[in-house]
Amino acid sequence: MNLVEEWGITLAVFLPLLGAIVIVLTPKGMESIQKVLALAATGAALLVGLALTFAFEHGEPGMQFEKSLSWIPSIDSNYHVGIDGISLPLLVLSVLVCFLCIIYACWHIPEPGNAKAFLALILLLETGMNGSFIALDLVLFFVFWELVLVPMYFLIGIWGGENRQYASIKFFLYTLFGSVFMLLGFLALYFQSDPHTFDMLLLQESGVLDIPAGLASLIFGGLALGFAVKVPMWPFHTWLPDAHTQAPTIGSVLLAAVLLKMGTYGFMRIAIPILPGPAMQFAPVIAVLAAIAIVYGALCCLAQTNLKRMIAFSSVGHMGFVMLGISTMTPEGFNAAVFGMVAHGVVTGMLFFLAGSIKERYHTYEMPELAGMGLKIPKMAGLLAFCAIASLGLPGLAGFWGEVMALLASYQPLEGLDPTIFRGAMVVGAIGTVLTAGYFLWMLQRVNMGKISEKWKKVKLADVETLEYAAWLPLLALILVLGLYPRLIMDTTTSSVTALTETITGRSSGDDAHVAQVTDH
Amino acid sequence: MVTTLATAAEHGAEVAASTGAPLEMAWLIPIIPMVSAAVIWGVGKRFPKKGAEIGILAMLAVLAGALVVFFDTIGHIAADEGWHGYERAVTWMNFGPGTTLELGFKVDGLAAVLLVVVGVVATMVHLYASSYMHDEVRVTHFFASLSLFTASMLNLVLANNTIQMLVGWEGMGVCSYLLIGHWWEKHENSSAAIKAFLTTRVGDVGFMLGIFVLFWGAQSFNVGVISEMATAGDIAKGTLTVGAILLFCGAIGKSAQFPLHTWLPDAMAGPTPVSALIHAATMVVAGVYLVARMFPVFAAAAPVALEEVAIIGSITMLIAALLALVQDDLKKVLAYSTISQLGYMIAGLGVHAYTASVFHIWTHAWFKALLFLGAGSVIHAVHSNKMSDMGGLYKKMPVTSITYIIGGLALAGFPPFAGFWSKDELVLGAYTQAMEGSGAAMFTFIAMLVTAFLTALYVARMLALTFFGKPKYDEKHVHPHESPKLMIVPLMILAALAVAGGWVGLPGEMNQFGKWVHLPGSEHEPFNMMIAVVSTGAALAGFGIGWAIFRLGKVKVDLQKTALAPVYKLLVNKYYLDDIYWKFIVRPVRDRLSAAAYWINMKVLDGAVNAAGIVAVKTGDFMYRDVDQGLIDGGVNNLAGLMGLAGSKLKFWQTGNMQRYAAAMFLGVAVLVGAFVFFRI
Amino acid sequence: MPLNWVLVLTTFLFCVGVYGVLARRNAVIVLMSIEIMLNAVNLNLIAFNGALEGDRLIGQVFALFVIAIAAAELGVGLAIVLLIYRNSFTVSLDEVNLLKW
Amino acid sequence: MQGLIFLVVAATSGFAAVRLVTNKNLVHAALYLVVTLMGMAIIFLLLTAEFVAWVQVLIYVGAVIVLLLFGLMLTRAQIGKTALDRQQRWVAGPVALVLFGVTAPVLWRFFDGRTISLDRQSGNTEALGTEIFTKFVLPFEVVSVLLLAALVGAVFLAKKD
Repeated sequence: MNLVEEWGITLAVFLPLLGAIVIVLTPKGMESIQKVLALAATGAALLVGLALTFAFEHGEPGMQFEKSLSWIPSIDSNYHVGIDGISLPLLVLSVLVCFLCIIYACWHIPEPGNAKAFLALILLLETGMNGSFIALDLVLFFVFWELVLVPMYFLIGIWGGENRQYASIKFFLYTLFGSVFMLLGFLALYFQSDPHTFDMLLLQESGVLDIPAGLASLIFGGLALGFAVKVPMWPFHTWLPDAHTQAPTIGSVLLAAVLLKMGTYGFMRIAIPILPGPAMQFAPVIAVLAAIAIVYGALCCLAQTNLKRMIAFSSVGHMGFVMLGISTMTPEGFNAAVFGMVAHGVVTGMLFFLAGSIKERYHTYEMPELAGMGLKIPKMAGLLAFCAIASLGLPGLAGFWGEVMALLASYQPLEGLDPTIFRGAMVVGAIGTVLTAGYFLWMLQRVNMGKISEKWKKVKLADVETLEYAAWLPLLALILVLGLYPRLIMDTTTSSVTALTETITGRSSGDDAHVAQVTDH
Repeated sequence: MVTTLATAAEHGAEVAASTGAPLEMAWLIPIIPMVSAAVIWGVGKRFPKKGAEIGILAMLAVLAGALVVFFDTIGHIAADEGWHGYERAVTWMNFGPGTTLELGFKVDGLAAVLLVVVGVVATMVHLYASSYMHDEVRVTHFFASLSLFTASMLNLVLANNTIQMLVGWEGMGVCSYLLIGHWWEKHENSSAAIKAFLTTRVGDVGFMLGIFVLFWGAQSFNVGVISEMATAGDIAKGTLTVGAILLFCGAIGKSAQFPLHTWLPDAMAGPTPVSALIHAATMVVAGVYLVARMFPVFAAAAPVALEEVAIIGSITMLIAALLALVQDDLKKVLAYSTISQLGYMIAGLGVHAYTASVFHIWTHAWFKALLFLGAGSVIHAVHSNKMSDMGGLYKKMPVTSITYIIGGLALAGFPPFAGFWSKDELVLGAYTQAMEGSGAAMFTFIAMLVTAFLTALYVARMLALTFFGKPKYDEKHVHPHESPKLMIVPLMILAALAVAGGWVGLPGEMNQFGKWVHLPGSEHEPFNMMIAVVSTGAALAGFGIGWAIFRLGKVKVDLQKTALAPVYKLLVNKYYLDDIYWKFIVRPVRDRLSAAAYWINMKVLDGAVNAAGIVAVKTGDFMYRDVDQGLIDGGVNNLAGLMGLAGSKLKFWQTGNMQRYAAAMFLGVAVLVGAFVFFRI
Repeated sequence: MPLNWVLVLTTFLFCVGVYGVLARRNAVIVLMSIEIMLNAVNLNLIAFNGALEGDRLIGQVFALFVIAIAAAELGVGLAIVLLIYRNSFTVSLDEVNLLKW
Repeated sequence: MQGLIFLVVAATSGFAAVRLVTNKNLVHAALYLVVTLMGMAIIFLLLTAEFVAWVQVLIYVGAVIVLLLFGLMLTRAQIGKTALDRQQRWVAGPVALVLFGVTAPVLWRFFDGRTISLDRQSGNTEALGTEIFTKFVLPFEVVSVLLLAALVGAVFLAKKD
């Protein structure tokens, strides 16, 4: 256990990298060996993640398994890592989804092949993603954050769909554009703090208390822009449908399940606790944008005929719920956000898997051509229906709690925020749930139901295969388990998000009475 | 926090004080069908009847459990007048530091009555369906969904908190969706399923928001806590009113009240057993149950919230009864009749007739389930839904006919059938309130009497057209015969209940039901002979006129040719509500608004991104080609030339020539250095 | 010797190199121009090394490194030019537009 | 005296550099490069950097020029008077002038009054060697690896497959 506590999170991050290096060293063409290596690396990371979960003191608000090693002494940047109740679920989600993606890759490597490069890039991607969730140093965070871009760029650009060049460059430049502002924000934080530091926890405690309000808002704006592009918040979302649609199945799954969460995580780990004052100022804006995103995403989904693109747009709406939860600044809202992130990762990741497997069979994402899938491949259709229903927020399945808690929290945002705006956002978001149900049901009607089109009547298609089941069953089980037993996540997060809210109230007003009121529901 | 937790604790202690063993196990009742649903989905296909037998077994277990719980409950009630019920809960999760959500169950008279209703009807429907659906496609899925539906309904009934109710509520919604769309090869059926889900979901938004409002008012999801605080006046009246009205929106959707009632007739696209179970006896009364469960909130929010409830219910019962008059589809007659009867229950709650409304749930379940199953038997025999294809079936299928007629008479409200007793109490409740000077109650009272008349009228029409007169079906090809035993037996059991089910609520000291389901503050009115006579008179008049028109042919009325033609047209078109929703809400949102949003996405937002990218990439070239070469060096010869130049140059902005890029770079460096030094930025 | 003199010379040489890089179409000449720019930089390093009056010779060490790297760069650069020439029979930069996408 | 030599050499190499980038004959351009580089070597000597100066002569005037001439010959560029300009003069000229116009005054103003001390009597090769092989030994090794890599890369690129 000591190994886990001391080096667990480091292992979770760098085991995949090690795997990637080993895979690169293997000769070309030995696909099965490369697959086994990739499975071993991600599986080891998953085991470490599970061990961490068991070693973790659930219910403790602070950082655990902290580790700080000197890294770049000249700017006082350290290899400082640690996890708390907010990062643990995301880390576990990341290692799990990566492992399942590798299983799926064993079933099928997309065109134009080259398993070696494909697997190595996924492993590299996993390192970046895991690293982002554990970094407690801004420079370290930034390195991991940017590390994610490169493999994803190649995954889209090489193994993507017809329009992959455009999508990959757009993805890369857009996110890079956002991270430039984020980096400027980091540098500003460094120079404004006294003593100069990149350490998130130090910055949170004492770092930037006395900076002028205008500058603080500016810094927050920069950070928020960087994170918002990644989330993506409306109106910075336009890279997402293209990237999702063009990416290979595994790329879409990882994008949806983990990458988007880095943005929302950034808000909760960096932007809000370090700059709570500006966060309170910006919260109504975020809430309004989130409400817009919910309805807007749903409307755009209604306009789609392409299955995968529709799922991509649904992410805009779902991340809107997450952002709505964050904007309330209450423990309920933050809980909703973390839960929503995990649920969205599981459900939408699963939907992308399904879309990919459907494409493997039908060679198209166009819904009219898929009609009658329920007759052709009933198991696949059943899974699609299950995931669609989970995604539209049916109670008892994973998608529900994030949405309902976000809406619940926005009825009563943190003291100091204007409840009227948030209640308006709540109503709009609630209407969004109807639209969400609408597009998913119409999708099911067009895809699953109806009669089989002439083109496919005579063709025999394979239903869900064993390896696909292997990759999907954990996710399907999670959808159900999270829906029925939400404590699985809540017990871990609640104390941490409560501490987060206390940071905000303690820092933005400096008044202890507020803290007492907020916690005293 | 401290106060509310203490309240919850006291509350729990109080209700837990007087308990017996059977009640402690009540939580198992919803678990049984849930497990059975999972089993059917998993391995049901391998069974000889494709999973039906598992469902039936589970339902029998549910029924047994429900009866045990029921009798235990009434035993408690008999022993102790002030018994509030039994409640147990575990923590489901903590939303935040002080916001706890429980997973629990609560058994009191109301829940016990509903348990019996669900248990009996579900069992009958399963038995019936195992024969009715025998040769159909996807039988396994059918029975799994039925089981899951039953689990959701039972969960709703037993839930001790609002969120758990929402879970059951939405679970029923999705099962209803799956079952309405059972024959989804046909587009109409899947569309009806979607319509049902979305329409009720509109109401659910209100329900959900109502839960939130009440939660922040009471700091609890617990039904008991909310009710107590509402009654004690611990929640602001404004909050209560908003919360109650929002909750009622949920009931409007689920119980198919005006203006969201339009989904229920379309839901008849599903198999008939589904209509009997879900769209007559159980799911659609969930809205009524919700209002009854949260009645202290509504009562505390009176008069606004309650009057709204009464008026909506009254409008619904009237317009639906009128619609039932002109339907040709047997199931649609029953569907509108269901809407109308639900209006009765809702309006009854609105006029404080709490016990009477729940009593009507109880009686309505028996005769309406009976009518639907009977209709299924008829449809099975003549292979058509339309009454214009039936007639004279009395001789061919006597058992179905007799049971059906019993159901019809119970629906029309003739003594001593079940429907009479509950309807009479409802009318009496409205009358009492009206006499106290409530305008809304007066409206309700009149609406109830008119509806009683109309109900009897369409029942007469339905019975006459279906079972009497000359056969209208194609006698060469269709040979109606009595249905198999498995379908007949449930009919007979339900018929017995439709006759005798109301006798538990006989007026006066005999009234057991009033003791089972009782809410302090909504007292039971003593029997009033005048009201009973008036309402029975209305029903008799309606039935007489109907029988005269449709059976005996004494009065010839051709609605389409008299002055009533516009009315007829209005009714046939269902008040154009469907058209309005379709044309002004669904189509604009689904097709146009979404297209507009997508257009904005692609042209404005995405366009801006792309434009920014292009501009950034090509500014350097623009400076050279168009400013330097185009304007200064080349000069502008004429406007047309400029246009052409611009067009052609725009195309070649990007030359890929690295020297030009390098030039731009060096120039940039020079400019930056200059700026830094000379302007000391 | 005044530092200014040397600085003006190096700036001049550097700008001449820039001009050559930008204006000439022959890749080999462009490479020569780059050498001139590098040399200007070297001269700068040495001049500052002298002007800053330290005991150490860091500027000269850097100049040596620059020379070494310039040699490497030139080797690779010429190899690329040869490669381009072999593929397209030209070394004119206006006919080489690999950066266009 | 040193100032005078500097001015003369500077003028010569500056002129040669300008001719290099403007003349039309490729071989002449290479010869002008020799002049420029030799001038630079002389200035290095003037500034008491004799080791660097000799390295300059050996590597640049010796090796690099030869390499460039080989390059010219191997690419069979038109040797003789051909239009070597890209008609880009009007971009390149202003850019270079602006760069000079901006940078030179800035440097002049900032470093006005500083002088380069030329009073070292003995050679400094030993000091330079000490510097490289003590403080800069790692970069030195890295550079050697770089050279090796460049060598391999150049061979790989230029070899005919």
